[in-house]
Amino acid sequence: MIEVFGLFNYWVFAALLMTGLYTVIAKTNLVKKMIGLAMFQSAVFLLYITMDKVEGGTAPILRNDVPGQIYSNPLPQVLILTAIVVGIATLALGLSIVVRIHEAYGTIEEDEAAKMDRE
Amino acid sequence: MSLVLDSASFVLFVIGGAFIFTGGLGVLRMPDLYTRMHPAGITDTTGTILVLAGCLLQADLGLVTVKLAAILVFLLLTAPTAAYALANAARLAGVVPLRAAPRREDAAR
Amino acid sequence: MYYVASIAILVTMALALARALLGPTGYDRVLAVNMFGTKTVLLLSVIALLYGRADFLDLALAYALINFIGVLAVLKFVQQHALRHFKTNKEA
Amino acid sequence: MTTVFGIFLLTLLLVTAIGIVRAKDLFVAVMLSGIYSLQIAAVFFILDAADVALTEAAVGAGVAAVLMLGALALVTREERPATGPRRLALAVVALTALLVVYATFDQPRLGDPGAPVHQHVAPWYLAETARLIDVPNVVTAILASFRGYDTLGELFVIFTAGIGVMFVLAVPRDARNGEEPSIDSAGLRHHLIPRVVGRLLVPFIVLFGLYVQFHGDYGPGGGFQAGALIATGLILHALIEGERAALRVVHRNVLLGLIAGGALLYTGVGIAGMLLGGRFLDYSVLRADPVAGQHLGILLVELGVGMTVTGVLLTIFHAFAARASVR
Repeated sequence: MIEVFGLFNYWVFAALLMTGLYTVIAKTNLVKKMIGLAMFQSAVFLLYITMDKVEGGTAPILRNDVPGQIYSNPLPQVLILTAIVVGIATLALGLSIVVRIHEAYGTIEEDEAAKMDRE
Repeated sequence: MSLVLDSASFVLFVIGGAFIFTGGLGVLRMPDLYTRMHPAGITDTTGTILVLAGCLLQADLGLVTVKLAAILVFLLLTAPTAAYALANAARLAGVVPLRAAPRREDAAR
Repeated sequence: MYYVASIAILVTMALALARALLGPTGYDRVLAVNMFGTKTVLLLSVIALLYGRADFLDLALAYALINFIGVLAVLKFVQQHALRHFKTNKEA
Repeated sequence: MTTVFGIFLLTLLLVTAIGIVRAKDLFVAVMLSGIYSLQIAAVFFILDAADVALTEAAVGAGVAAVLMLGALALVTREERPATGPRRLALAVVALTALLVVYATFDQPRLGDPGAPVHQHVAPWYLAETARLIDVPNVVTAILASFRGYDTLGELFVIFTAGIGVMFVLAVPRDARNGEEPSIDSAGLRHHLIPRVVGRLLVPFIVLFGLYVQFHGDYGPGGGFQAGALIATGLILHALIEGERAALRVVHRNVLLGLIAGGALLYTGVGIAGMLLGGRFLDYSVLRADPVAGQHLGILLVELGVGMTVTGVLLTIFHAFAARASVR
């Protein structure tokens, strides 16, 4: 089982990463771009959390009642835990800039705003 | 004793799972929003009660029981509230129930 | 034993996701999101017991407490929209 | 068996992601993002990352949806049909995808105990936490003590993002006070059922947030999750009673105090360690017994994190809401 599906998580990571990248490149709508960026970010979260899993392990909260318990790796979890909250704060900052762009240009399409700049 | 508890929670899980599955099917198959809310409500109440009751029988008495009971109570409080808010929002936005709409095309988005 | 419940929940999640993708109105999707949320609560509780780490029920509890706030936000969003529409209609 | 559950959920996750990208209506995209967050939290939980799943739950279920809808209320909801460089984008994405997938074949298989990640410092953390810090939750121990410097940096990123949103969306004082209270800011007062249930639940959410804050050493939890949960509870209050009433309960200055106070508390604990003869963020010197010092340091530092996160998330919410009422 593990042999066949051992890489599946990484492939899903790659697919999510590419979906996010495509959204950021191809879509002109700025809110959509922000959503794509968040998706790209969560793909990276998935990569890190996939790496922390140890076969037969449990979450790294020590328990004294089971001797010889294997624990999953806590380090990637620490990195991602903080990154999720940082992610929402930066998403909010990005959205607030989108709101200001909408107030100034009346549109949230990137190319329309750029065209107005040129005129 | 544990055999009785195990088989009781197994039965609860099976019935609860059946309710949840039927509700999911209903949400997919029902013709419009307001009818779909009904099967969704089944999964949110009956299915939840049965599955969490099955969990409760398995858990050791103590903090775990309290937490499971709290989950049950909060779900039973919030799910109908969410349904109310959803129906209100849809009505306010002009989603017309199927029978009330003169023609299907008129049902606004 | 836990597998019966988990599989039923997972299949229902897939059905709810299908409804969320099919629409047709935005509110069908809200309904699907809300239903997906309660199914996640159940799945997390069942898996916490399956793993034998019942202290992880905190997660299911968190979802049970705050999952419906999204729907309230939708109601507020629609209300603002309707109000603005009403205002502009009156001015016109 | 749970591996199969994970694979099933990941497949659903992919379908959802494609649905988000294809959605023309941004409201629909936001709703699908909600499902996406639920799925990824379940996947994190199955992959043994309970703390991360709790963070995703606390942030994704309430704050993220409210924030995105708050932003959508200020911009147009429909996405114009794309005219972007689609061919070029697809080509770039396909090329990058090939590279990334090629690279995954060098990755260790899921759950392989011999993977390089598990050989470096992680075993040391797992082995030494009980002796040096004596809290069961190793994630909290690393977050607050072993790698407290990193967390301080992350906290200042959140701090800066909060300040940034405040500057970008600032509303002039006269515009805020001059206008008569519109129904926009009256919230959902006239909806009886949400009002009753919401009022009942707000204290429970805040209480649960406090439990997560102070129980974080023993179970999944800590300042980040607690901050998000408490902020969600107060946002629920604001949704029901309207922003004005909410700001009367928790004043803007209180929020500013929370943001700055949390960051100051964290830094202050670090400097206190220096003054007592240790290094920056070395908690062992705070008390006579090094382990007790660690406990005190972690408690204070997590409290600082919780304060700043609560303050920043609430400030962001109010910034978006205030912008809507002046338009």
